[in-house]
Amino acid sequence: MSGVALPLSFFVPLLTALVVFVIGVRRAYGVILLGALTTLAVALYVAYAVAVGGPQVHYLGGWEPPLGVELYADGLSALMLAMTALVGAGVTLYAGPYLRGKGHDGERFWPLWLVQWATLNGTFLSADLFNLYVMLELLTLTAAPLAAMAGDRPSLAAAMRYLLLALLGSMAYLLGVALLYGGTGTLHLREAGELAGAEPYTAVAAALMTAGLFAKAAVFPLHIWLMPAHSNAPAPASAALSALVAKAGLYLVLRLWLWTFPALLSAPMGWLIGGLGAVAVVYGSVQALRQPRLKQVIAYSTIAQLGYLLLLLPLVALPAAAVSAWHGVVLHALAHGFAKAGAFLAAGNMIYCLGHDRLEGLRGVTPYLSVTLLALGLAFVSLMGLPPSGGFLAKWLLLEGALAAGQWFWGGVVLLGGLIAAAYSFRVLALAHAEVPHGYAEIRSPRRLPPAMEWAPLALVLLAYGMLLGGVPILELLDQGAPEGVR
Amino acid sequence: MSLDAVHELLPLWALLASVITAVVIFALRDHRQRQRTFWNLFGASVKLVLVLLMLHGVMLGHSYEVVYPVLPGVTLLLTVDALALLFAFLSAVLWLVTTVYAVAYLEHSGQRARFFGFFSLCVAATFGIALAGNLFTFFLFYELLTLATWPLVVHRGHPAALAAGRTYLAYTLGGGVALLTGVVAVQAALGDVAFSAGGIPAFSDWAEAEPFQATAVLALMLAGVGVKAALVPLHRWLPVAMVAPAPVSALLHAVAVVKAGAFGVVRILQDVAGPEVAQTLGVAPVLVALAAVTILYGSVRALAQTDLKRRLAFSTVSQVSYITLGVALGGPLALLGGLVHLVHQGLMKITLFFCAGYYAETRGIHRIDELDGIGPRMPWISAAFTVGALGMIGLPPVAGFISKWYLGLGALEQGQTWLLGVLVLSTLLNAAYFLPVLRRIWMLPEPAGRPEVPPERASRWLLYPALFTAAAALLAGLLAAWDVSPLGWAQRIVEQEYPAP
Amino acid sequence: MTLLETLTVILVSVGGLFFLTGTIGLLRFPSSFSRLHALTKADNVGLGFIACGLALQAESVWVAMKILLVWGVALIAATVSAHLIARFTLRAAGGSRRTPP
Amino acid sequence: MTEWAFDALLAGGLLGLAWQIVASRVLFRSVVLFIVFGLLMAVTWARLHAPDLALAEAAIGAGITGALLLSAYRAFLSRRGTDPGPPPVFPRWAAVGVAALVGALVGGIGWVVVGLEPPEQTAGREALAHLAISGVENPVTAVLLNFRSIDTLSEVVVLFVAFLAARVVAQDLAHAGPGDWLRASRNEPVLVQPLIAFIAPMTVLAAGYLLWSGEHQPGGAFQAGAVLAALGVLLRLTGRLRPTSEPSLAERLSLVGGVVLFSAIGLAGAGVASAVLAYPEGWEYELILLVETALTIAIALPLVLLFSGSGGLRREVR
Amino acid sequence: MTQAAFFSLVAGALSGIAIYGLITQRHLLRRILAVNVLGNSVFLLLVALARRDPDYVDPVPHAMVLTGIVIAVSATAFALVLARRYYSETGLTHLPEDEE
Repeated sequence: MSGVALPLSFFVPLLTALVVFVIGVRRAYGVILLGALTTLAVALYVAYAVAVGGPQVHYLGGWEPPLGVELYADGLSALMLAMTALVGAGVTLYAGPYLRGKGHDGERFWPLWLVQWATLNGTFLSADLFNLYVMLELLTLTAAPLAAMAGDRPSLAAAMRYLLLALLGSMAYLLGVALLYGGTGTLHLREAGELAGAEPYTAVAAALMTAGLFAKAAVFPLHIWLMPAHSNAPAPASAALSALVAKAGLYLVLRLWLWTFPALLSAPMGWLIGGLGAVAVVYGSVQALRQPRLKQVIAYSTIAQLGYLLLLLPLVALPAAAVSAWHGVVLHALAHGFAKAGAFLAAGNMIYCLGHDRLEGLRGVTPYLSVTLLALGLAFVSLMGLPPSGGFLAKWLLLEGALAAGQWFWGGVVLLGGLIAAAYSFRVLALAHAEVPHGYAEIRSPRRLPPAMEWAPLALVLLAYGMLLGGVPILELLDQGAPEGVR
Repeated sequence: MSLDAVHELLPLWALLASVITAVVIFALRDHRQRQRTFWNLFGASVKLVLVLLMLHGVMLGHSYEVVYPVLPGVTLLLTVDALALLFAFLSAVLWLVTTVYAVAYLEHSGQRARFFGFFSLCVAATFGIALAGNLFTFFLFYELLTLATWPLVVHRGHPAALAAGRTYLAYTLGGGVALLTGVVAVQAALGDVAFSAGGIPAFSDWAEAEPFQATAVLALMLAGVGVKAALVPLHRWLPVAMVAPAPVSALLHAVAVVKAGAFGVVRILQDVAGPEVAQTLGVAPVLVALAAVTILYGSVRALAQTDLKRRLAFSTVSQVSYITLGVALGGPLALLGGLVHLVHQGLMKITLFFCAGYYAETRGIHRIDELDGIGPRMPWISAAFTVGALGMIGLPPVAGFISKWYLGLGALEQGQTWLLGVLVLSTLLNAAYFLPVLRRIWMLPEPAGRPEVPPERASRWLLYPALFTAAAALLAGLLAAWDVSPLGWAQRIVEQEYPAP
Repeated sequence: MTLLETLTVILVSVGGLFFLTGTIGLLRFPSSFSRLHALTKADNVGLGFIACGLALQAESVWVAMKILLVWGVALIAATVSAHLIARFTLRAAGGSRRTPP
Repeated sequence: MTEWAFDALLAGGLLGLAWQIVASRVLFRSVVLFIVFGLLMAVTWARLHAPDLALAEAAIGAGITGALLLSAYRAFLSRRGTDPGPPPVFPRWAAVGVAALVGALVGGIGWVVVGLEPPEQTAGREALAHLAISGVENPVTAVLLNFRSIDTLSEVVVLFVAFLAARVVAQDLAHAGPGDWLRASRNEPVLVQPLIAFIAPMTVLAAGYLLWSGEHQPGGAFQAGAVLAALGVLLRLTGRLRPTSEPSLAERLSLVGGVVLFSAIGLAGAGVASAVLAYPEGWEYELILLVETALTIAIALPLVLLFSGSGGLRREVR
Repeated sequence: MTQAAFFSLVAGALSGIAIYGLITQRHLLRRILAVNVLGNSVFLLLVALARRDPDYVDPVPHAMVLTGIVIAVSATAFALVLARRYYSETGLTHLPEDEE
């Protein structure tokens, strides 16, 4: 029956969202928590099933591809699913008190977030190109309102820009799907790749789909919307958007290139995409250095951190680097998910307590935000890739892959990105250590944090550190169903 | 878990002793001072006991090894050999002492939970560096050390401290990148290789096959650890970091950071590359030259300082390079000199910093010209300072003499006679910047109008650690011939590195 | 060509002619009212002719009825929309005080 | 030959309209021409043997989208003159270049793919081969409600989410929606009431017919839902329905009912049939009809609410 | 040239026009229109593909397009609401060029 867990991970949060919508948040808080916990349990069960029994398959409606839609969980899906579930559980626990503290019960937030969770799970599990298109649209339509929730000028503009770019991106993606279907007669992720080979039209399809997904994932030239969108959303929404939604787009990019278009993976293509990633790494980090607000720093750091994921493509074609780079990139996605969600939630605590997130406000807050600051500090350590965090393991593997294949350039990008990340991280952390300036008067006494809000960020961040102990099982899980080249 | 298994995992327990202490202290609220002090001392004592147990075990010929696979082909490896224990024991002892001192020193400042938490973490990292059995583990703890010490450096939070923190990070993280590159390159070329006395065999094969790459990798790794070892021109962070509270300076200079760097040089030259390979690749001679330059440069700069702590800082720059010099020279005698200096310099320099902190805390004395006539008024602490200073100069019977003696012998053994000149010159310079201080303390009359401050009760706990370490420095020199003296232990290490033919 | 087909061609052509006239009227007439006049009258008649012509070609009486129903519904919609447009134009021209026709 | 002429005329119309939509000086013209464009697209679908799409396009693409666009256009008019609108920052020749490139790429590659030897085995052939056991006779319905029903389920969720999303950014009720419902009801043209009295039952009938006939001929839940939504738009415009800020329980239930029922039947499929979203053998037709009925409402209601720009609707008591 | 091939070329031309509009026009309403035109061009290509085999009409692209049309109207509806809100908050009908 393990196959049923795959559709359940889509349906459980979806139905929870619908129930919450019908009976209202005030009466449904228990339902929300129950739904989140059930989803977490289902996701962990899927991971367990994959780890024990290899890739899991469920044919929806009982129709096998190419006729029907297949849900497919291999190691990669299982890991993303589990990461999403853990981050999602943290966000869910956090959002309740956060929204209450902001003076409303989140009537608008909860259904959107729960549907988004369902969609993320669907995205990670679906093996059907067109079903993925629908999922992508659902992601866009849940992400844009979350980004616009603040309702002020920058966030509305950002949401609008995001929406337009994302719609454009979906069209490009759909066009690619159309071409692939025209050429192969199937919409199945792997079958299409096997049937298509390296034809000119496949190359165009790959380019279109990649570009479309880049617009959704804020990869470098299409990144403008991300910072204002992610930095103005409510903290739990920012966490979900940065840690999960943007990553879902890149997950699909990697999934497509490794499963559908491996035949097209040539050196120039790798350099082009990897180059974009490298630019994103440097650009995002440098911008993060210049921001006056904490959430802006964290949002720019997302642009940079997502860039690392693209470094896989130039490396994976080289046999000496492939396995390490693949492992490193996936670990990076996981570690970044935990750390980034934790960082945004920590920033939310700062807003909750101080009413703003200007970096200067970090002076002298240590006594009452110590747990939060610890979480923030640990999150930054993982983001810059220093031990003993999961981010470090990822960076180590990426670097090992790059150096083993003699690709010093990509290794240099990884190191440089880490250094600039350290610069912006310590800029923030230094302010937390700085003394209170003379004549500084507390404008309002800081509020006391509810326990769920105090500990949720730390718990999420610590997961990134737990990866140091779980590296081997995680990578063994990842190897379940991985393509030949990266096993 | 059987008792044997528990025993086998001793290195892990000892490491956890500091980590758990750190976590507990983080969790305590700031005003829980008694509890915090208890946990601090408890953690430090437990750890010392565990290290002593391991010491006993190693003397009986037992070897400890804790392996945990972190990634496929990458393991976290803690091994306890004689060299590891040398450093581990030093850090365990000095941690206990410094904790006592720091508790007294920071009696009234804010943010003590944070401070002592990172303090413990810092020791955990140092301990990890000592016990690291391969490059991955070494790097992991090496960077953790950077992270754990930064909050201590910026602890006071004023602009100077923050600026110092920036400089510190710029150097150490830059060094970390170099080290990481080197370490990963070794991993990529050779896989997961453990340290082995006299050099990793695979590394020497690699060095033969790819001399250029091996040289570059070795140079990168040494540059990485060279930052923390304060080798010229990578030393600038060390004097700047003097803004930190005195116990931190003591820790940075004597136990943790610079020692980690120096220890890294030892590990990389002796147990990764091996002295011969380092010599053939041309890395060791360059390092010798750099160390010689650093020794003289540090001393010259120390001469010009009027601030006591800054003078001590430049003295550290100079003194730590003795260790590098000894290791880079190669040959058993020079290595012996370097290794034993690792301990001796720690004991002496921590004494000096304890004293400087004591002066600053009780009398507000920061500059050297304010020390006039303080000796007769505060005889005990000044005596401790004197022991430390004389040891630094290298006067027998204080421990510093032993180090310099073996270094000199080593230089002769390797036929590098010119280094004797460096050592003599350095000793003269040491004398030139320490003797005037001693003269001021003991000989010059006390200026009129110095306020009469009775030493407070707390300050007694500032005094005892200094006396203890001064006594230890003296004893290390006097009892050098004893089997478990630093020298005796270093000899044991050298026998492993250069097995008798 | 059978008789029915001929009839269809004639009817549809006439319908097309009406549409053409209506469209020319729409483009050429000066005011909203006169344009409306051209459109509603000409197009409704044109649609009627075309519907009749197509109904002759239908497979069954049911289909023919449906086609005629389309014409009927279109007539109603045209009536109401023309009425609304005219009313709006009247008001926009300042004639709001006058009683609606 | 006539066929070619017709296609050419159609293509010319599409291209000309598209050009006017994106480049015309007057925004209103663009909006109106977009509706015409939708109608021409519907004709094109019919020409390409896609009658289901023709129906859907006419009802949704041209009808509902047109209504939405017009009402948005009206909102943009309300504060005219505050924003002169900057000139395009991109040089025009570059835009032309990029556009030509994209056009050539899409057209060229499309042409190449269309010209490829069609694959032997396609999902479409499979669908036709399995049509007999799908429970319905219209292959498009079979694909939508049986073979790839997850897509349909998800797209109804998309509609629901669009409604939720609009609620997040929607303004106060005072600004919301097209027209002022009070004025319309007070001083109404005489012909409106009879029209509605006639149209409303007709529309419901038509929607029901479309829904039922979707099983064997063009039509189905989407088309039916869109027609119902059109009725809702009409009632809203004429003030028969007034906006409320939050949906009532009945509205909430109808909004989610389709998805819930579909999911429930789908999940039950794991027990009583082979897989999730599988129908038990012999029950395909009945269940599909049931699901489609629920979906029709779940499609119509969010569309009306999106047009209305409100959380809910209430009957206006006059 | 078959009918399918002809309409795939038309789809190309439509997408070019839409892209041109997206680049040159900055009014939000027009951009939304252009995206819709682009969507229609993609749908047209899909339906043309479904039509190319002489012996059958492929229902799968039709189902895809039907889904696509509903998604397009949903997205358009939300985009319009968002654009209106943006306009009423800022008085602007276009997006600011840079957020830096």
